[in-house]
Amino acid sequence: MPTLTIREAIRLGLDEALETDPSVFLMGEDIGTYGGAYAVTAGLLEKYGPDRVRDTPISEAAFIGAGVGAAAGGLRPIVELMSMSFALVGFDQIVNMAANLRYMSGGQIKAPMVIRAPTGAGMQLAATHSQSFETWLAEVPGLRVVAPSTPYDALGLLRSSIKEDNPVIYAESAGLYGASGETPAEYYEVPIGSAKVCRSGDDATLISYGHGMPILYESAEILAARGVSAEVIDLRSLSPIDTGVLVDSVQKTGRVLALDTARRSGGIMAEVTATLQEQTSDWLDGPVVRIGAKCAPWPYNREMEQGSLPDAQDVTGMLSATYDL
Amino acid sequence: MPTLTIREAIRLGLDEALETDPSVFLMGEDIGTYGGAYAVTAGLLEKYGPDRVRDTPISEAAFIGAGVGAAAGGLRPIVELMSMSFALVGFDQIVNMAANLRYMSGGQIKAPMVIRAPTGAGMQLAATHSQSFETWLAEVPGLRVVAPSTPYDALGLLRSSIKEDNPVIYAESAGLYGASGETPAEYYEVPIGSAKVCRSGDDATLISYGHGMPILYESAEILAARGVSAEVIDLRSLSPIDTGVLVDSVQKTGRVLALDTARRSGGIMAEVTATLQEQTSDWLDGPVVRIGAKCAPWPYNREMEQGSLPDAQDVTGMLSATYDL
Amino acid sequence: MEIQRYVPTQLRPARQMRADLQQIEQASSLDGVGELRSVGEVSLYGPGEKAELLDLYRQMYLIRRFEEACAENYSKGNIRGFLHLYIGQEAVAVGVMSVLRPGDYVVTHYRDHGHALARGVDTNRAMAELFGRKTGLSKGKGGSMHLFDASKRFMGGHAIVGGQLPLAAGLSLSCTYKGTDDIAIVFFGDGAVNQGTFHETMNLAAVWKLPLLFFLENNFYGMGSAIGKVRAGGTDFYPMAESYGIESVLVDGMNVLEVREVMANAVGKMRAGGGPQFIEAKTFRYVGHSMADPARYRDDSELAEWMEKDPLKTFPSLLLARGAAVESDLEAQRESVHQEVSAAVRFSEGSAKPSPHEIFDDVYA
Amino acid sequence: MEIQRYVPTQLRPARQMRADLQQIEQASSLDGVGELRSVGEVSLYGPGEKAELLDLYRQMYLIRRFEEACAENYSKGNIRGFLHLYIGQEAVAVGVMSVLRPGDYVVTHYRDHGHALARGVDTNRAMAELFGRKTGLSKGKGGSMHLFDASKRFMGGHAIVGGQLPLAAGLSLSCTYKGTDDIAIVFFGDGAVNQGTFHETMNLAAVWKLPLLFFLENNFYGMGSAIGKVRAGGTDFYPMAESYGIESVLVDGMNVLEVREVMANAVGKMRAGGGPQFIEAKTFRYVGHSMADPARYRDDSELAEWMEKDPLKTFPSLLLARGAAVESDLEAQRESVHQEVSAAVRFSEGSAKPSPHEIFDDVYA
Ligand SMILES: Cc1ncc(C[n+]2csc(CCOP(=O)(O)OP(=O)(O)O)c2C)c(N)n1
Ligand SMILES: Cc1ncc(C[n+]2csc(CCOP(=O)(O)OP(=O)(O)O)c2C)c(N)n1
Ligand SMILES: [Mg+2]
Ligand SMILES: [Mg+2]
Repeated sequence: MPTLTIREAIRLGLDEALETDPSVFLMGEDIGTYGGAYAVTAGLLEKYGPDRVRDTPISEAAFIGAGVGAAAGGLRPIVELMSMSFALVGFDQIVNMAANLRYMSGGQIKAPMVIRAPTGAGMQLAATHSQSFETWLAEVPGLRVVAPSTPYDALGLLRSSIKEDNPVIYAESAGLYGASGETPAEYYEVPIGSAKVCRSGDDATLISYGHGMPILYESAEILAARGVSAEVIDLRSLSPIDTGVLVDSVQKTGRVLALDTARRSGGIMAEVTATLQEQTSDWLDGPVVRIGAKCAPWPYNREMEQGSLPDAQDVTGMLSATYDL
Repeated sequence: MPTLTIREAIRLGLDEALETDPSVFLMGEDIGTYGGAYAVTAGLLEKYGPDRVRDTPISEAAFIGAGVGAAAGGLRPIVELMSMSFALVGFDQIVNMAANLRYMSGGQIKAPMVIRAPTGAGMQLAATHSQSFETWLAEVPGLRVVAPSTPYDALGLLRSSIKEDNPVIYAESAGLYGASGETPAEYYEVPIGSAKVCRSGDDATLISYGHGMPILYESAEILAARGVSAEVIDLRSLSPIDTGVLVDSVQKTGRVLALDTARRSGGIMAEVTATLQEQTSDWLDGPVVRIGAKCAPWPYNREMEQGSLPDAQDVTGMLSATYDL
Repeated sequence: MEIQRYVPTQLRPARQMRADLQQIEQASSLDGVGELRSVGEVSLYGPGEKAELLDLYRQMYLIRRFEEACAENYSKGNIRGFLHLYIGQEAVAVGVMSVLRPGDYVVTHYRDHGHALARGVDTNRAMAELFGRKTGLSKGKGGSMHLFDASKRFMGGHAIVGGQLPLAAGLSLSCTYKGTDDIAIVFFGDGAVNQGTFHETMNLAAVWKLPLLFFLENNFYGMGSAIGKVRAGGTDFYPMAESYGIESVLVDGMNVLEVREVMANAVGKMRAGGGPQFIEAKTFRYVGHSMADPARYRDDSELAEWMEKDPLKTFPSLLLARGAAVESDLEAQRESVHQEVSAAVRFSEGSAKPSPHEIFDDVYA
Repeated sequence: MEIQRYVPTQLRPARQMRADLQQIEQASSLDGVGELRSVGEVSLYGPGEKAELLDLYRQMYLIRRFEEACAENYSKGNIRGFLHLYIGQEAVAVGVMSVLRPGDYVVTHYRDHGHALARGVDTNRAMAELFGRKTGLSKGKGGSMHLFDASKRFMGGHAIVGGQLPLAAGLSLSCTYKGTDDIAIVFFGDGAVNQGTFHETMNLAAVWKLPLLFFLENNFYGMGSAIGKVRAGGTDFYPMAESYGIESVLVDGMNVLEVREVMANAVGKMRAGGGPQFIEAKTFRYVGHSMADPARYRDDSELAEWMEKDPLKTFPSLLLARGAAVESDLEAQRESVHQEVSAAVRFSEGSAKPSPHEIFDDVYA
């Protein structure tokens, strides 16, 4: 199996869609001539030309909304935002337009579009550039939200997202673009709404997504060394959440920890926690453990930023404290 | 004690602040000549003139940001949004500017401003006009968020909000403007961050805020008739949440239900649920019960809208189902 | 602040564009539009055109009567939420739509009944939507502010001021992307010009040469705010389009034939690949912003002045004066409209309400 | 798409505004600015002005050298995150700030080192911020994109394109609200013009007659996008200010004296209550958008053309030619700058890093 980075897997998915589906086109700031802020779209302008790989002005509201309109007009736009943090200037177009259009029209209109954006902290970009708004968008009915943590899922989820008839937020962990892994040469898809058990275990369930996954793998190793067998689950999809897989696991292990690399309070892991305590309370040995980043804006300084992010010590420490593991 | 509506209590608080603090001024769409979309500011332009009661263009991003700037320049602006739903077009200015300014400047700048906005569903305004984004804003470090449900709290919280040195989101339940209640003639404040036990009881804790409170009162009556004594708590402040009061109550009752009139998934009650299951799991007789609106965009049709909103039957039903009450 | 009043002589007379227009008509395909004539030449109608002119009257009258029925049913509690009436502005919607083809996309804001009806949306289903019924255009989910009829390419009805502009840009992009000469038109008000999306969309449309027609209905007020109070640079907006390299024109929004002519010109250029166009119509809403607004912020005399130009008076007078219709023609139209609107109300009253379990339908495709 | 190149003759020569300027100078209080002279008249300096001119040179040189040190320390890993250099644009910041008073507010975007230094922010603390140290202006929390010094009314350093414009409007409002004749100035790039906040803030400032100076640094590229590709209506932006009723002017951003003169004119009008002004400076960044950008999207020849106008070459030549300085004067400035920058690097290296528990400081007042 070929080994790809996440960046390459996404590029492959885009390339393939442009190649096979004439209704697919890309839009975004500097995705063409410049090749993309994170070089995801490098080479695609040369291959498909400026009608299908469209450099936009720095007008997120306008081009996100234009994406919705193009989708409503029968196309399948893929919109890149330079950062999930910049979604805010176009939030109305995502939340009020993309998400609500179908409902307000009584189901007459569909808007099959994908909004891709790098997300998360860890690169010292400070308060305005390190946020993870996919967790807010995951709460919005009408949207789908996915977030791959491996090249395999990146490609598989991108294929499903492009085929999906609803607007999809495709959140790319900025720190994981260079992560590599095997990716089958044969065509496959990863369905939206399916979590993945990445490592099975009996003693505790560890849940995260995106940039949180490497932390869970490291934690599972540490726990294994202590004789604790952890089941590691990648949500992959934040909307819908694959509650079934989570509940099954917790019913087996009786212990669960949900980790977010975005701030701890609110967000997707509050939802996961609230859901699990409700659906698995009879199986749980203690409260659901929720871990996340410190609740402050993101600082620039490296030590503070790293100090704000959760790590494997936090995971294993909290598990021992709560479940005596 | 004089009886006021919430609308009047807010107007009184604004009037008082304009009267006593020259650095206070109001900005917003149609708050002057028109008197405000919900008539909250009626009469204030006539009294204080156009420099202090400023009608703005329909440019939420610009005038929210201008509010932050004016606050950073030493004033105390109070910005009205016609609807919390319109916060979205200015979300970047709230989340990235108002909230982060102090942190990014290493504490050099403060931005004492209040953003007031009617919020919530129930008036048949459909998908784009019925949302409750205060629950998102409550997650943002750097902001304070309050939401009164009585005239007493409306005035007391408004006073605290105007005095507060941090940006405050002041969420006004659109359905409660006409609700009336006693308001002391003597000066008082309601501190930000303090929940209120509105009715004490021993068998179950019911938590909500804003428009959810009337539903809880009705539920408590129904429960009382059944011999179940419910403690009813109004969060009043969504950021910070007064966790202490909630935990104390749950430790006493062992049963808890958190109700939101915004959609059930995500939001502030996911956070409350996640926190309570963590901090009170040893006292709880079952999972925290979480109730909210149906997870769909808000429909226009009255029956559907009412069907989407939670009611006292949902509360009492869920309590019986979970705790056998 | 002094508010500049609209002075009719500021208009660039539509007739000056005649030469232009004829060229364009030859170059492009204005299907079903027929040869356009300006007001002064109405008497030169041919047999088909007489019916067309009468139809313009019928449509304007339909909108007026439909909305009067809306107001009535709002008072009765059959219609709720926010209801924004278009009364006074009918000549705009009717003039505009008479030029469009079925393949064109129409996008507008919450003051949308007039646009919907002029676009040919079913009267029954439009009214039923306002009543919140299952038979409504949006199955009762959208209400007055969110009328949609995808089969007519009528793409809403949008309630966030300025929010509809980017959507329309995307629709217009889909037209050129697919190689058609269809266009998109987006309506917005003088207040919406102050939203950032207006500016961003103007630039995007110009840079990408999108076939997007920006149609500003300048009715001098955004809710209770007179233009001069919230907008720098005077009460004329169309000159600012030039700073985006977008051709723009001002038209008398009370004159359905002028609107039609100016539209035909603009649309012709767009179909020929000329990129976006901007039209500003001066018009006036006779009633408050919404049913909650008694419109105390403006003078009765201002309203009275505008009502003298009421298209439902001036246009039929013109038709009579020029011999394009006789009184009984007009009366027949009115009669048929009354029946249509009454039928729509009855249809709506008689339609089932959606059942609560339908809340979850139409969230996802 | 053809990209229009900047042609110096398009400039409205600053000198044409001399008469204007003198009137204004009498009417308002340009504290500490002294009598302004245009390039051709530099030889007429008085004794105090010679020092002032030398100081302009020193400041431009300080910015250049400071940023070279930044680049160096970025390679060493002492500075991280996004680092945007101002090299090439120094004449703008220095010319602008020389006209401002301590009470004026300065707001800018992420390419902020030049503005900060020209505003007189402490070099040590600016560099320490880039190093993420506790002694940094923002205690290491802000980094390169978020320099702040409230004591100098230098209000950031903002990293969301266009986001700083409304903030500056509010600051300028606070000036008039308090009855002072202080002003606010906001810097932004050609790319930022495409954000809705630009448009909204222009209108707001004009409607409210705010003392807000919109200063556009048009360096022809927004990241990798040449203006012509993302902006309709040509490469000149200043004419569009007219559609908001805002007076605007174009200036050669490579000429510190012209910038200074144009600024003094605009600021004078603003202090006299004239409302907002708009200045567009044509300039060029010599390096990539950020350290990650090799700037492959533009020609070396384009860069070479601009470097011929490098203010760090042309301005000292002028001073020498006009007898305003001798070579040793310049050398002394350079020497002192080298020491200042080395000291700033040493200061930063020697400064403590913030401790992790400080994460929670400064979230709330
Ligand atoms: C972003 C946003 N802000 C405010 C509103 C509330 N609002 C609805 S319509 C309106 C006035 C719009 O005026 P204009 O664009 O002139 O259109 P008109 O109503 O005159 O047709 C306002 C302020 C809104 N719907 N969306
Ligand atoms: C809302 C938003 N979108 C995109 C970006 C990413 N970005 C940062 S700088 C920049 C280019 C800005 O160009 P310009 O305004 O011309 O300023 P210059 O960098 O040339 O000084 C872009 C696209 C951002 N920071 N914020
Ligand atoms: Mg209007
Ligand atoms: Mg630039």
